[in-house]
Amino acid sequence: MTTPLIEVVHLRKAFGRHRVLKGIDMSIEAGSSVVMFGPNGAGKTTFLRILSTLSKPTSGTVRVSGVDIKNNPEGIRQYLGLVSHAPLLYDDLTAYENLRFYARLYDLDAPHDRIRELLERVGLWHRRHDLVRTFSRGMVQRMAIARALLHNPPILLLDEPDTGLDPQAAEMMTDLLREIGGSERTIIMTTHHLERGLELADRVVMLVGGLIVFDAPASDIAYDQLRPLYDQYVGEGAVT
Amino acid sequence: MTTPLIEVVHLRKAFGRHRVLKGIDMSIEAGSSVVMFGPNGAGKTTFLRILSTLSKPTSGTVRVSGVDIKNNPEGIRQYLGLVSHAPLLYDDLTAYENLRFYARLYDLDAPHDRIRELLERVGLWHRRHDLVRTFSRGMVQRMAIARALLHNPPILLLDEPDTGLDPQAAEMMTDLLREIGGSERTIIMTTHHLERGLELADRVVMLVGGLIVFDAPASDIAYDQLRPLYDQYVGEGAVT
Amino acid sequence: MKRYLSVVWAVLWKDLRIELRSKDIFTSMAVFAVLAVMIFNFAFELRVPDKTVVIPGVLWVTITFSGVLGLGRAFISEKDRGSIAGLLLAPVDRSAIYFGKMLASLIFILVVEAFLLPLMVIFFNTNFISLPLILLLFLGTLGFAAVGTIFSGLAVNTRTREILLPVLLFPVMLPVLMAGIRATIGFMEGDALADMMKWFNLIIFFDILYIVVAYLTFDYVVEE
Amino acid sequence: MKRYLSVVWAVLWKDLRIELRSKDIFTSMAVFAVLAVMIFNFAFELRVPDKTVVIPGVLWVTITFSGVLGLGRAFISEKDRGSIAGLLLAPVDRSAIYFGKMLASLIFILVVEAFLLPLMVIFFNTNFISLPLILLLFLGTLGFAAVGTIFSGLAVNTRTREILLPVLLFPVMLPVLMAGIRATIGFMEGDALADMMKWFNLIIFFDILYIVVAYLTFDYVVEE
Amino acid sequence: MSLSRRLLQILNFVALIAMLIALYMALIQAPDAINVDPSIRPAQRIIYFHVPSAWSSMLAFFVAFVASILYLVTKHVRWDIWARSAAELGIAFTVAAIISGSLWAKPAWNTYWTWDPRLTTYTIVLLLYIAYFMLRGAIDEPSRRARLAAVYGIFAFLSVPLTFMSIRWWNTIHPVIVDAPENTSKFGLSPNMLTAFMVTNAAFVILFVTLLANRISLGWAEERMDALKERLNF
Ligand code: HEM
Ligand SMILES: Nc1ncnc2c1ncn2[C@@H]1O[C@H](COP(=O)(O)OP(=O)(O)OP(=O)(O)O)[C@@H](O)[C@H]1O
Ligand SMILES: Nc1ncnc2c1ncn2[C@@H]1O[C@H](COP(=O)(O)OP(=O)(O)OP(=O)(O)O)[C@@H](O)[C@H]1O
Ligand SMILES: [Mg+2]
Ligand SMILES: [Mg+2]
Repeated sequence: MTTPLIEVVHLRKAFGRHRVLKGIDMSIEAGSSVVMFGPNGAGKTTFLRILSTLSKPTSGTVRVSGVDIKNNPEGIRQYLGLVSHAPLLYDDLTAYENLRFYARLYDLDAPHDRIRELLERVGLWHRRHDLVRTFSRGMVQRMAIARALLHNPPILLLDEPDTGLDPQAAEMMTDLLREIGGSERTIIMTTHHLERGLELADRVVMLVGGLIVFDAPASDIAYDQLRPLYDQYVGEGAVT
Repeated sequence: MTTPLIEVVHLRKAFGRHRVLKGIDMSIEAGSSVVMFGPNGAGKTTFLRILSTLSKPTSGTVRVSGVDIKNNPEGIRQYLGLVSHAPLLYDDLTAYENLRFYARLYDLDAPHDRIRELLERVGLWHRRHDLVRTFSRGMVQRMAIARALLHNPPILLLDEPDTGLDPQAAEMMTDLLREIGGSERTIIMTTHHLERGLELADRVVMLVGGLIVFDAPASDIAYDQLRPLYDQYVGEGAVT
Repeated sequence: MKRYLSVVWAVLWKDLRIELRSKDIFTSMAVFAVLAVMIFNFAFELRVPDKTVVIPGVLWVTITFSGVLGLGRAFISEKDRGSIAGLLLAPVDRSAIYFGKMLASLIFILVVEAFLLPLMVIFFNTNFISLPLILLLFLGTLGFAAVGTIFSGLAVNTRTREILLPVLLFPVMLPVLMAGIRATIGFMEGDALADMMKWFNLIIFFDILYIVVAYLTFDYVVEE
Repeated sequence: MKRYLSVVWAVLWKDLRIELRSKDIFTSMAVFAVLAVMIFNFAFELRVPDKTVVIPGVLWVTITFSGVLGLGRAFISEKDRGSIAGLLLAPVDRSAIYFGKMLASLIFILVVEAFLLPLMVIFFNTNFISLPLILLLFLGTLGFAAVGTIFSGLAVNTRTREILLPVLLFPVMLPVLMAGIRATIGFMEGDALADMMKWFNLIIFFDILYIVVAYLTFDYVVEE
Repeated sequence: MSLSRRLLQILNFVALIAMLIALYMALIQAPDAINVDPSIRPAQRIIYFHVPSAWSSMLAFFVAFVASILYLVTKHVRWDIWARSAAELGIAFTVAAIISGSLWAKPAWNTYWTWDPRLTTYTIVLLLYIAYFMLRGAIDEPSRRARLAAVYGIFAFLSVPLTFMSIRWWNTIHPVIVDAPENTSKFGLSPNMLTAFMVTNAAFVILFVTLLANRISLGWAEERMDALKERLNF
């Protein structure tokens, strides 16, 4: 058996006395799409922030291609694309300028063509010279997706990427995600939209109160069994 | 026929040269729930912001109970509850303090009991002494809903109130909305989650490119006809 | 009226609460005042024969500086999570919001002054504090907070900030500052109180003017 | 190396672009600088026999204070939409981000100085500008921007935020500030350039020290 | 555990002896200074407290500086405890030096305080470390607090040597002993005084090391208590 692309071992994270992740073990094969469900405050965002190197775990390790991300964060960041709750954009730059800036940070060749391609895909090319400040919520979210995909990263960490997107934009996003990175693209995504999540997933994980309580291939789960399953594992789902 | 609760007449709004609302006419009866769909950038948020008196129209009028909101914004604000894209909370106050502050602004009697009731409903009572800064996205959204309902407003303007809520919290919200304000509560809500919207609506409106292209009682629309209908009216749905 | 005052109080309480949350804010201000005075001390030490001559300048510059620092923050908490809109939705005359925020700014600057004055007495080794001076400082600060708060509000409104803030703040504050400095110099030189009534009157006149104009215009500043 | 420089340039360009849009930082710095000079000018006019004695002090104090104002905002645009995280995700040595932001701050302060100098010449009616003075100012500002940028990153991570910045920055900056003032006094009194080499050397020494230490520690400041 | 506690006790004892010796050297063994006015000769003996305090404070800040670097390199809490313990002691010694200096200044310069560059730079050092603790106080999360404080601890130390150099570079009224020979004429110490001076300095270094060791073990106890609180969800 080959080493999995991403290995998470005994991952814990506490903010002060508040323990958020209570020991997560997980390994993710290259090319798979993992979708993570869980109630508000379960720790999904915290988990993705640690994978993205933005936050450091209290204990435990994360290995990407066998390398501890602590040891070579710069090298790993090249391969990551992140859609987070915040769009990571500058209000006072235009759509084009924002992507131009990130293209420089990622040292892209032919940035103009790539920016144009993405802005066209997310339907914002004709608005490229408007400040992000003036965009509607869904438009900002489209920008956030374009930003994350700019450097064509093989690993995508998507934290509720579909929020604020209209139904057609959500489909556009699904298509975009299918195309990006070829057969080797690996996706870890959270969403509260169970059906949409299942559609994209080939593995479903449920995170509740900082622990993984469910983990199964998506093919095992029938579409209309999803909600009962969710309720069963998540329980009453009060915030923890 | 009685005068409708809210009357919108020839409403237009432009930001500089960019015309966002291109003449909206609409009247809403007391006690009804209007759900508004539309692609990103259609002008839904702009519309709700004008109704909430936060933004001024370029031309046209909005009357609530026959009174132009221009003439008595303070009087009307008392009756409005708004969930907007931004949660309208202070990061450096605790959950309880945030609501306490708004209770003062709205001059509530027995604020403590009301705050407790709402925080329990949204599942955050045990986190009431934590700063909003440390809340997860869904928890912040729950707070935003609690804040909007605090003064038990008869008119609710809800701009994608379900974003970031987990499935159970979304149901909790639906229940809450059904209870609030008694039979006279009027809701104008936008959402991209068509099914959830239809569930709450007794009238469905579609806004595309600053114009209302569809307006019908919810009872006329079959659940599984909704998406085709949406696609039909919204068209290819590029951002405008 | 009671309703109006309770909103003023709610806004003031909220700003104070947010500031007090970081308990160290007052220590920071105190240390800041020490540092500012020390820097001045250094700056003028070798060249100015009698250091007390710089007191009026040092006093007003330090207040202006810490005031600008404080006022810049006045509306920052409101940008947090769009919370300014939350304020604007309150069913109340918006001037109540203005007065709440203005009082909060006023209190912060006054607290800094309360640290600054005794400190300067120690550093410059001259007791220049007197009741009229305290009154003068209070009046000057009042005008400063009145104008500063409304400009700080301008700064969060994207459309107006570029044009208005610098153009307005500077010429507007100058009369009060000048009168304050002149009067302080007068105190230091022991001028008769009667002679200085004109400065006091000037400041009071401008204070009233600022507050009235701010009261009338605040609504336009925050609306979109 | 080319990659590194291109990131420095990208960050610098971005900060300049945003600043040119909103002119926020620049206007608040410039307004403060003008106010401070005017206050000093008024304050000393009546009391100091020869106003030029206060020039070195006024010059450095004004630069320091308006500099802190500007530096306090250096990381504010990064908080807009969580964009600092966007920077931190870039696959690049984070010191490149530091240098980009440091150069941007340096440029803002230098621009303010370019306004301030002629202004002071007019107000104090003495032409004290000379090439060595400009060099001195540049060197002093360099150290200031170097430390200020990293401390600004420190301060945004604390509860007190901007208020803490001067408290952290001033005591650390004092060696450079003192040397700058002494050397400026030397210029004004026409001391031989050779005599003043020790001040220049001190400033250069600290500049290098600060930049090296900042280069080595920035990563720790921004990581979470 | 018990070994280190025993070592600590031995250290405490050694420090006590050293301080007693220092007291003897300063008050009895050392001769009166002959080159100062007879009326302030007793006050001159403050030198055996003042200078060691000042030097120990700088030693303490240096330890804090090194510990800060080690913290950033290793991220081990030990070095955070070291850094904050040493910085705290540094502040204590600084205050001791300032108070003793002030007491000496009254007879020698006829004022408790003057804005002489040495005195000013030293006050700035005090403010630097007050700022260090304010920074610590303004951050809640322990690991972030340790990390950012370490960065500041490094920067803060950069200007400490300047204080040491200030009397050597500026014309000040504050005396210099350790300097180029041509400047030492006025305040030279006689050989007997020099012995006392050296012994008291050595005693203060021992005192500093002892206090540091105690403070560090207290720091560990604090750390354990926090961990316990966390476990009990207190
Ligand atoms: C509050 C007032 C004072 C302060 C803050 C102060 C501070 C210091 C400091 C920080 C040092 C150690 C650094 C060094 O050795 O370079 C020092 C050393 C010393 N102080 Fe003071 N001092 C004060 C007053 C005095 C007075 C009044 C005298 C005597 C007239 C005095 C005599 C000395 C001597 C002889 C040394 C050793 C100098 C050397 O190392 O060469 N100090 N003082
Ligand atoms: N900086 C912080 N300080 C303290 N607690 C925090 C911090 N960040 C997150 N938390 C807490 O950690 C828990 C998990 O938060 P997280 O954002 O990971 O949840 P989530 O699963 O993403 O929820 P959501 O679905 O609402 O986005 C929450 O209880 C939250 O309050
Ligand atoms: N302040 C502004 N300045 C300029 N244009 C603006 C401003 N605010 C909104 N717009 C523009 O108005 C249009 C409508 O925006 P609005 O936020 O109302 O859309 P929306 O229907 O709420 O979309 P979404 O579903 O994405 O939230 C967009 O094209 C947007 O770019
Ligand atoms: Mg989340
Ligand atoms: Mg919207």
